[in-house]
Amino acid sequence: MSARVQEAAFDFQAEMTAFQSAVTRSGAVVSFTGVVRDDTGSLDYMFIEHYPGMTQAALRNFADQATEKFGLEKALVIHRHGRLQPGEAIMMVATAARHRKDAFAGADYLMDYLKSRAPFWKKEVSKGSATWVASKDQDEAALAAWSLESAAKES
Amino acid sequence: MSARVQEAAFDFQAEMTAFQSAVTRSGAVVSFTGVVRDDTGSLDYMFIEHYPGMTQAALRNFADQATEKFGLEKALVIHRHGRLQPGEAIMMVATAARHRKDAFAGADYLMDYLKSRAPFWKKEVSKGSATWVASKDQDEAALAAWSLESAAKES
Amino acid sequence: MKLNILYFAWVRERVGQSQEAYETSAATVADLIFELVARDAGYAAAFVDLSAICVAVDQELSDFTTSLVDCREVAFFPPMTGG
Amino acid sequence: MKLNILYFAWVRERVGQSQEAYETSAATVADLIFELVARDAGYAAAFVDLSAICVAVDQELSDFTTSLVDCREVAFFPPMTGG
Repeated sequence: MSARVQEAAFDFQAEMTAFQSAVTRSGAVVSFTGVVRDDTGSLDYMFIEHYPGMTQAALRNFADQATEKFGLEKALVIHRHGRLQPGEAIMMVATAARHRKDAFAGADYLMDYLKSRAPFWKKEVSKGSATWVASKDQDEAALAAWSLESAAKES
Repeated sequence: MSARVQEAAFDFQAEMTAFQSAVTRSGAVVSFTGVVRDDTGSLDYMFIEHYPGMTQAALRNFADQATEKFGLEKALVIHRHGRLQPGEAIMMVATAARHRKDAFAGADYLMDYLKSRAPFWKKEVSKGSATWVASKDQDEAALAAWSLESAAKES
Repeated sequence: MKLNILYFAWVRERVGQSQEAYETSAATVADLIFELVARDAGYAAAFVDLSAICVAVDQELSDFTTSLVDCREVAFFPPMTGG
Repeated sequence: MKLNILYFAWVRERVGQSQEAYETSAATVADLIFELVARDAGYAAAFVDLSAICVAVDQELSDFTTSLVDCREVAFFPPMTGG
């Protein structure tokens, strides 16, 4: 279960090649890639600040949680920080499981955690004005839904 | 929205490079890869039969449905037929959407369709004995759940 | 009318061929199946459990009540197991 | 006790620094915040809306009632927006 925080771009293709070649028992591999969007056409760049002492451990912790919860054979999280141009990949997640539903759910769950529990903050810089991206209530709601699901299964 | 049926292996890395480079509006890209599993350690190979006149149109149709239902910017389906060794990729799906939940749901939905509505049949060949893989009730249930979800949203 | 009938997976194996041209006046898929099972033991074995048989009429997933009027191709196969 | 306090994103911008060593006898995170907001307008602006403030104590996500006993590092920041 590996997790990496880095400023440099990552090579999605090389990461997936390594990930898939290390998978032996899984019939299902899911990947997610988050890309810097420029909805208004005016974004100069995105700046991602993070909490260096905490991010690596947090990512590893989320990957371990997802691995246990969904019985994943393998999970990978890579998240960048620093300055990113529109179109650049911000982060990626990959999961491998015997069954496809677990691989999908594991990746989705990891994303929900990253969105609202990993210590990263995004700032959008456009024509000299800079705005911190607001967190979304729907991200919190998405995360809460996993707890409800667990509670329902246990009852 | 592209769909391909082929006997030859596909290059996941090259497919994803092409897919991602054609994406312009989407912040979220999801991929799924299905791999031949050998749970018992005795599988010689898997043989996938298909209905040539129908598969290409069926795959394209599923990709178009998923695109519309989840507002995807782009969707890709590749499915192989013929003889496959354990560890080889059987098929892949990729989706791109503005928001991650749509990209995940689109890929998951496509997989549910492929599992029980696309004209492919798998045969496992082990030590000279050949067994057609039985369809799973849970695949039908997974597909039915999407209709229930749509009905719930409309009501 | 003359139909092209296709068989896949274990339906193909039991029938003993992958396709055939077949002259029939069957009005529906169900009528066609009744004609086929009367032909020989292979067809009877292929269609012994109709809950395990799927059908496509002119390459569209259909059911046993589907009309064969103007149809050119019928395919029989077990539940699909792609993905 | 001497704490290392870290600030991130707009909390950092309003406070005007990214970290500081700070001597305090605050028993909880809430006590610490009350001390900080009394220091100057930058801190007051950073903590004006406590519903928008998250805290990590020794790099674990915590809340305002968390004890600072034996704590070495406290970090304040807005809701996280990774992914």
